[in-house]
Amino acid sequence: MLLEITDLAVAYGRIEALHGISIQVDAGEIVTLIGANGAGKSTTMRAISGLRPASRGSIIFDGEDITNLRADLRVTRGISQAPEGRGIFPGMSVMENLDMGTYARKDRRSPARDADLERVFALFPRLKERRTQVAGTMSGGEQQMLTIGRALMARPRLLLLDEPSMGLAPMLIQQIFSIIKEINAQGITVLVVEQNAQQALSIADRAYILETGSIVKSGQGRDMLGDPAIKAAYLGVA
Amino acid sequence: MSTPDHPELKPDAVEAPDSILPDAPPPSIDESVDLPEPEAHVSVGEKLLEMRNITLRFGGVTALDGVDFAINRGEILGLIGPNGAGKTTCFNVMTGVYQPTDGTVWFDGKKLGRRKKYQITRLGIARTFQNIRLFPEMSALENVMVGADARHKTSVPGAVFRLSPRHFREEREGRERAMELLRFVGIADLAHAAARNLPYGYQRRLEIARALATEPTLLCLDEPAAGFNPAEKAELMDLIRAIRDQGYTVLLIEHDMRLVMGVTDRIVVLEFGKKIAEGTPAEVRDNPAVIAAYLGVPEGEPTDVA
Amino acid sequence: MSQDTLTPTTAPAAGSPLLRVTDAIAARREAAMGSFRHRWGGLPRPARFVPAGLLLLVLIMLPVWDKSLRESTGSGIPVIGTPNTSFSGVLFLVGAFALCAIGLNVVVGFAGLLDLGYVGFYAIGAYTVAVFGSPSSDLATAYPWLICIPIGIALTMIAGVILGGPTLRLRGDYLAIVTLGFGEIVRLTIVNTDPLGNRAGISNIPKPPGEKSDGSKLFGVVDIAPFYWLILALILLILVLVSNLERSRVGRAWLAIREDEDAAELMGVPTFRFKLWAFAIGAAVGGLSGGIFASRQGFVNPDTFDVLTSILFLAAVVIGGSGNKFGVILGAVIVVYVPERLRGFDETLFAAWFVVLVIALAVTLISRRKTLFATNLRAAATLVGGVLGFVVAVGVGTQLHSIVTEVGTENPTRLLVGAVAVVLIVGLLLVRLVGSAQAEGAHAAAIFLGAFLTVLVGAIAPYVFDEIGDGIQALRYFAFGLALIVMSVFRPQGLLPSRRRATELADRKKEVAVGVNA
Amino acid sequence: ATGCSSGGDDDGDTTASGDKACGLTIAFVGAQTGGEAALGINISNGAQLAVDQYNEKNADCKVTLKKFDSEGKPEKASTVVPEVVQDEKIVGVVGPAFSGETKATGPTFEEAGLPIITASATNPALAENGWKIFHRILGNDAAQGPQAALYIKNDLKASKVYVVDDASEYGKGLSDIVKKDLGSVVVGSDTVQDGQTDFSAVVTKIKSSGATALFYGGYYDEAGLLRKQLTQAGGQAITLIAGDGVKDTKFVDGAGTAAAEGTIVTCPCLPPEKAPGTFFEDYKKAFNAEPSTYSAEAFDAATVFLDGIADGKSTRADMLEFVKAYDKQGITKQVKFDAKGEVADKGVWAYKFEGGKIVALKEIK
Amino acid sequence: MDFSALFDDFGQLTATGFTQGAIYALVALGYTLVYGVLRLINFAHSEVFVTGTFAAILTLRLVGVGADEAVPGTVMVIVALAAATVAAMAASGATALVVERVAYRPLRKRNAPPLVFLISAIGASIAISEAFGVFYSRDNVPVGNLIQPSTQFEIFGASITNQMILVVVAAFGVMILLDTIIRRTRLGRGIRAVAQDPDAAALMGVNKDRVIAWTFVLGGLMAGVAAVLYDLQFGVTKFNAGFLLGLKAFTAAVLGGIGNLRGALLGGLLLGLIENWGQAVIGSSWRDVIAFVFLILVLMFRPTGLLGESLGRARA
Ligand SMILES: Nc1ncnc2c1ncn2[C@@H]1O[C@H](COP(=O)(O)OP(=O)(O)OP(=O)(O)O)[C@@H](O)[C@H]1O
Ligand SMILES: Nc1ncnc2c1ncn2[C@@H]1O[C@H](COP(=O)(O)OP(=O)(O)OP(=O)(O)O)[C@@H](O)[C@H]1O
Ligand SMILES: [Mg+2]
Ligand SMILES: [Mg+2]
Repeated sequence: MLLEITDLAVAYGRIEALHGISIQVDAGEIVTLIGANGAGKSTTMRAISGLRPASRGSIIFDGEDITNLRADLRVTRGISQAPEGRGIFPGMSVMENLDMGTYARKDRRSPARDADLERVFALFPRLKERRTQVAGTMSGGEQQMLTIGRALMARPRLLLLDEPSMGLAPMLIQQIFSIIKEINAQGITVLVVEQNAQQALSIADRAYILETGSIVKSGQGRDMLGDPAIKAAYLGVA
Repeated sequence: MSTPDHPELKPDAVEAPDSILPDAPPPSIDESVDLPEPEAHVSVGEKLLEMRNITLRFGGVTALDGVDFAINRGEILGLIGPNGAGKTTCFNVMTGVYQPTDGTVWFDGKKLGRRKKYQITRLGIARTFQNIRLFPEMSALENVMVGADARHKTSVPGAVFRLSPRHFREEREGRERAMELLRFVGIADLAHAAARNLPYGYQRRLEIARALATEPTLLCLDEPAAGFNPAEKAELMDLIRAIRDQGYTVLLIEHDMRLVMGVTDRIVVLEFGKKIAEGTPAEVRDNPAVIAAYLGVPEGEPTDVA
Repeated sequence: MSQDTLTPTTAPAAGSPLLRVTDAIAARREAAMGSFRHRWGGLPRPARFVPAGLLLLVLIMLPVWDKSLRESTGSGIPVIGTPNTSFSGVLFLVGAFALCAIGLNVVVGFAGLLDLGYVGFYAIGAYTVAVFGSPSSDLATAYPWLICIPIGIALTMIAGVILGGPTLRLRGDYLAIVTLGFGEIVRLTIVNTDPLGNRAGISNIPKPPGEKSDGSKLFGVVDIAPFYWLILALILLILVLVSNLERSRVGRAWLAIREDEDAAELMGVPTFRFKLWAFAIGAAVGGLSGGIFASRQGFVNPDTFDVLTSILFLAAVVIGGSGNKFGVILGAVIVVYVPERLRGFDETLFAAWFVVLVIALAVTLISRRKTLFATNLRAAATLVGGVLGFVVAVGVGTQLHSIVTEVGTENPTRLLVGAVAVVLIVGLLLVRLVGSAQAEGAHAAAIFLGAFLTVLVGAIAPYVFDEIGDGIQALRYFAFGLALIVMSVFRPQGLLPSRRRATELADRKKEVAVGVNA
Repeated sequence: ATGCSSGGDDDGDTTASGDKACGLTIAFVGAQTGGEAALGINISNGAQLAVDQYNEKNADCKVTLKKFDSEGKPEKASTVVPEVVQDEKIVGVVGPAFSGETKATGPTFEEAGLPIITASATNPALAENGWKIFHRILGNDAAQGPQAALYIKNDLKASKVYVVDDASEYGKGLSDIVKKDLGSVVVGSDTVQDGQTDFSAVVTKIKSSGATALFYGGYYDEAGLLRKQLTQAGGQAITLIAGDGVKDTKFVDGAGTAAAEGTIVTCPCLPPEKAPGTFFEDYKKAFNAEPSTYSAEAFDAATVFLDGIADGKSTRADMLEFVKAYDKQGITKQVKFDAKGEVADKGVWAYKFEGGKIVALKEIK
Repeated sequence: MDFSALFDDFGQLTATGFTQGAIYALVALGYTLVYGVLRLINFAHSEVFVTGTFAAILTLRLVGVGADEAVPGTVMVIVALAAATVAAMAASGATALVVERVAYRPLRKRNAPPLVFLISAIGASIAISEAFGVFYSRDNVPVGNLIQPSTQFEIFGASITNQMILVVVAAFGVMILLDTIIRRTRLGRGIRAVAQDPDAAALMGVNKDRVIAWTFVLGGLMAGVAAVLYDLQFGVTKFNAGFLLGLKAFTAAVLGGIGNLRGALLGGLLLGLIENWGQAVIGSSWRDVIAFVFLILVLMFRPTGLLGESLGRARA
């Protein structure tokens, strides 16, 4: 088991957003987390990447308890998050942004880094074309690619994607999901949060459903797609 | 509460996505609220806003390139296009955030020209934002009252010394109207909660209420469904329809095709700052240019990224 | 993501043990305050007026009380009276600052505009009264006071508009430096302009009319109390007017501007015009305060209106609780009164400080809504622990005191360093302990530490500082600087935060550079 | 005056003589903290020394010196002074130290009838307010200015003089008088800012004006820096002449010994080493520093009141009368006040910085 | 108004203004660095600088360069200068670090509103400056005689002294170094990343606290260099010397576009020049008025300073 979350609670001030959730992610899996607005998906992601402290429970990554570890140290352990919305550095060029991805790597001057760069460029040719463009002037979709590419440059073992398809045009959405599969095929474990539940469930090995801060259901992705209750609530199929 | 035509809005149909306020009711639209009629009473179908040959350049980037389209009174017009096509920029031109490099915007028979942003709002264009921009520390009610204040006239000395009865009348009316609107979008129970503490979906509703409070003729919604799940989107569709039914004209930017196709009367498609198509949802859906640029092939090979 | 920077980190884990303690205390007091506010708001109107009226009465009576005590016992009001300076004079200065703080609060607290040059308006108000009112000014119009004050208000308002016009389009910190520059420009212009008296200043500034029953002037130079009452009355008046504004369309517009200027404009708020109004109103209040100040003093010179004064105005607003009218008055009290109070140190002050500490902690304990029994037990434990701590501390302090006295002032610096080291070590140990111990232990420890520290400092300080400067006075501003830091850390939201600010979290929303296209 | 016993006659071990007033207080009003504290402390130390010496001799009947900190600011002073005048034990005030605060608080002292002797506020206008309580134990700027001009003309024989002031009431007043008296030899003038450290623009202007002498009206802080930068800039040699505000060895700290060399200061004060008695050594011993500007004047001012107390003057009215009638040799001069409260002996001396020390040259006549 | 002074001495005024501007610029860098990262006017930076001036003076005394000694030999000058510089940089850097730890970090941890940082900073500024005043001296503190200024060459009627050359060359050198650090090194990238988006930076493995601390230290080190140059240039320091200089340096930073390193340089130099030219025309006592009026004029036309902001975020 790569990631094991037990009874995790997270609070914003006096408001508890997560009431003790438990999630497991095995190495090599794609796991998706779906739920309504404000259910606590992003909060979960932030807790895993260390941007929000846990008020209860534990997060164990690869056998090590990282519950109280600083965010930047988690990156060193191999957790990389592509945050919700625009998480790019708008004033840096595309190349500089990608280089930021290697910030915590020990081998950031080695050929391995160059190989990773090639891999990202292979996944997103558009980034290669625009490598000198200032990231802030890129379109929403390109920024999203950059966010994902940058997370990959960290050579993570666990990739956290928070709503990678938000605000993207329909055509790009399809692309993003095939890219996630591709990334996973290269051996990276992926935990993805999506509103586009249909697509997410169809690529995921397993899925968790989050409602108002608690896990209400979990299971195989394909099974969930067929679940009528889930269909009604999250797939918009009446 | 909810009317029979909108079964999705029954309280038990949706889970309340709310962990802060466990006993808050799920969002529901109270259509018994009678919104004040928009100011101009001209028959439906006449042109309300016209973008005439609008061009906008930022340095080297041409964000809008001779865009021409019109919004008719009383319709819901969809504005779609790939990322970076210039949709939000269109909103920004209409609301005075940007001055077009070339071309004119006509609204309600007047040129917008170099009017200030707040003057345009007072003319009757209101909007919401792609990234929510509420006044986070103010309560929901106050947020809406700020919108309503756009129509109020109490001067600063008047407010300091409280000499004129108008001040009291306006305060009372503004409050009542704001409550009404909150009821309309279904969050009246949260009127006194700070906007920042509202769940995401409610914040979007609050933005719509605030925009409506300015008594606009034209309401512009920028990706109101971003980050909503399909069930929530369906609910939003009903809200938008209800707004139109009250006599407002609506301009909608949205990437969710089910929502766009389901709710709009007409659609304008932009790509690279140019209009590439315009027509009914059905026409646009089948337009090969739109499919190539935007919709993509239903299930299949990756197309070039816009 | 940005959302996170908007959130409070009251969750555990972050920060040092000390921070954790202060956080815990703050959170608890917050809860107490919240419930206080709730209960207070729930009271019927008349019931709310009674304590307010009583407070006002006490405020009015302060100088009288001080005077009569002085006549009978030779020293002023214990604990709060100010040594080595006139109590009613200090009260007046506090009032003048409070008035400025109220005005500045309109600009900073309501409209969210950072103004570091507010003293410029204060100066313009003061100088208008001086130039128009004084027979010895170059203008020599010698208008009576009642005419000078309105002229002063009008001129400062105009100055506000003149400053605001070209600069209000600037954002945040750019506005701050420009306003700071404005304040300096005003001061230096006075310094360099002959008709304004240069640095020599202008004297013979008129005083308000009025006579006492014995025919002497009501507003004199020795008895400052009438000026204090005058400024108190003006504060009340301005408070009413400002509250009117706050609870109106204008107040809402200011808040909206503060929260998100672009969005406000797009919602139909003429942001520029309202910002200008905020500036003008703030300026007018500052001008009024300056005018009264000038006539109280009878003399003005530009040195009074330096950057530091501007900063103190701002400190009053922020420390008191930006956005809360009463908070900023409290801020003015702290900024003006505390350094004045520190002109002398005595046992009554220690004792009072200590009593306040114990009571505050007991109250916060009580306010935790537990069972009555447990609550009382805790409060009692705190009180007993506190008293014990005090006794021990006084014992140690007295002992040290006599040692110091015996050793004399041979090498006071070394003694001080030693003492500070001891306190630090004890303190660190206690804090470590507190980090893990139960809340009661924490309180007792905090009380002990606090009492120990104060008594110790009180015991040694006079001997040490006799050498360095002249008594504790010399350290006033050093202590004041430290106090600013401590207060910022301890209560970032201000002493009496506005309802909004109470919940407000670090709101450095990322300004979206242009427009609303985020 | 009757019963005017000199302090030296009284030995501490004898019982209090009947005509001494006991338990009285002399107040000092001036800066003790803040940016202006240095000068204020010079003065309060001088007064302190006088009081300490008095108490040593009269251990049975001590006088207290109470220091009131005005921070040199009129608004603080005008808050402090009502407190001073309300303390009935206070029969005399040394100070206020600066002209501004004196201007602001004069009416208050006047109303309370509390005699004040300032040892440092030299603005001439102060004596023109008709305050009966006002006394000044040193010559004012009006007395000093013409003498400074005289020295520049007669002794330095400078044909081109540049005049700079610091915009302060004192500095501007003094240099205006000098400018007027010098007339056409003045080739240019400028005003610098309080607290300024970079004088490059002024230096450039002075140099290119061809002046060989510079009169500076202001205090030693800025003067020292100006002097140093003037020297560093090279070019023609320029002699600096300044008023008493510069007469302080701290001037050398700013200028450096080399640059300070030869600087002339005028002062309506007697050279301290010329002071009779052991003032210089006593001061050094008591405060671990050499007496500085106005320390000796403050000593004299305090001595006036102490003499009054020794003479049994225990009310302000008596004290005021005593001060008005006072006529005795102090350490700086013969102390005697005229009707306006100005000291009668306004002898202005020229001093010169030599090897970092201030050396008296001569009395300017 | 006296334009003749400006024309007659234009060269000299320019040279001295440039020197003064170089010092402004060095101090301005500290403001700009911290502002760029934290969006915070570090009001205590002026005292960070003052600490450096004192450290340098005391070190000089320690190595035997007193105010009353003669100018030492060349080797000694270099040794003493190096020692003073190291000491000043260390002292300023340490002060900056302490200020960050004591006055800012606790506030950051509690997400205090920005205005509170300002007050805390002002508190730190008052406390440090008063500490020097109370515990050391309220008077001018002279610097040892280290360099005898002498004119090296004349250009356009301006005599350029060795001291001016030293100040300007050192200022530029240090600035180029800093610019390189920010642009080329990993720490620099970290600083820029935190400046643009602290949370995203954390997600890249950037230790925010360490980067912020380093930012303060870097600013402090610059201030240390500035302090030595200041000591050399003016030969004296004072407990409150930082106030006016800090104000000017901050003005310079804003003038150039706060958050922009090159802007700080440009702003500093420009301010030095404008002040000197302006003083020649309308008198030295208007010096600050000239500076601020110039600032206001510039901001009216370029609301984000001459070069705009860049360290933090370039426009999207
Ligand atoms: N910064 C914040 N301060 C206070 N409450 C917050 C904050 N961010 C989120 N919350 C609350 O925490 C809960 C969970 O929010 P979260 O962002 O994790 O939801 P989500 O599932 O990601 O929703 P979405 O689909 O909108 O992204 C919500 O109720 C939200 O209102
Ligand atoms: N202020 C600006 N400066 C420079 N370029 C800009 C600016 N604003 C927008 N652009 C560019 O204009 C183009 C149109 O942007 P716009 O935001 O209108 O797209 P959009 O259609 O709303 O896209 P999305 O679906 O991602 O919201 C983009 O290429 C963008 O980079
Ligand atoms: Mg989310
Ligand atoms: Mg858009």
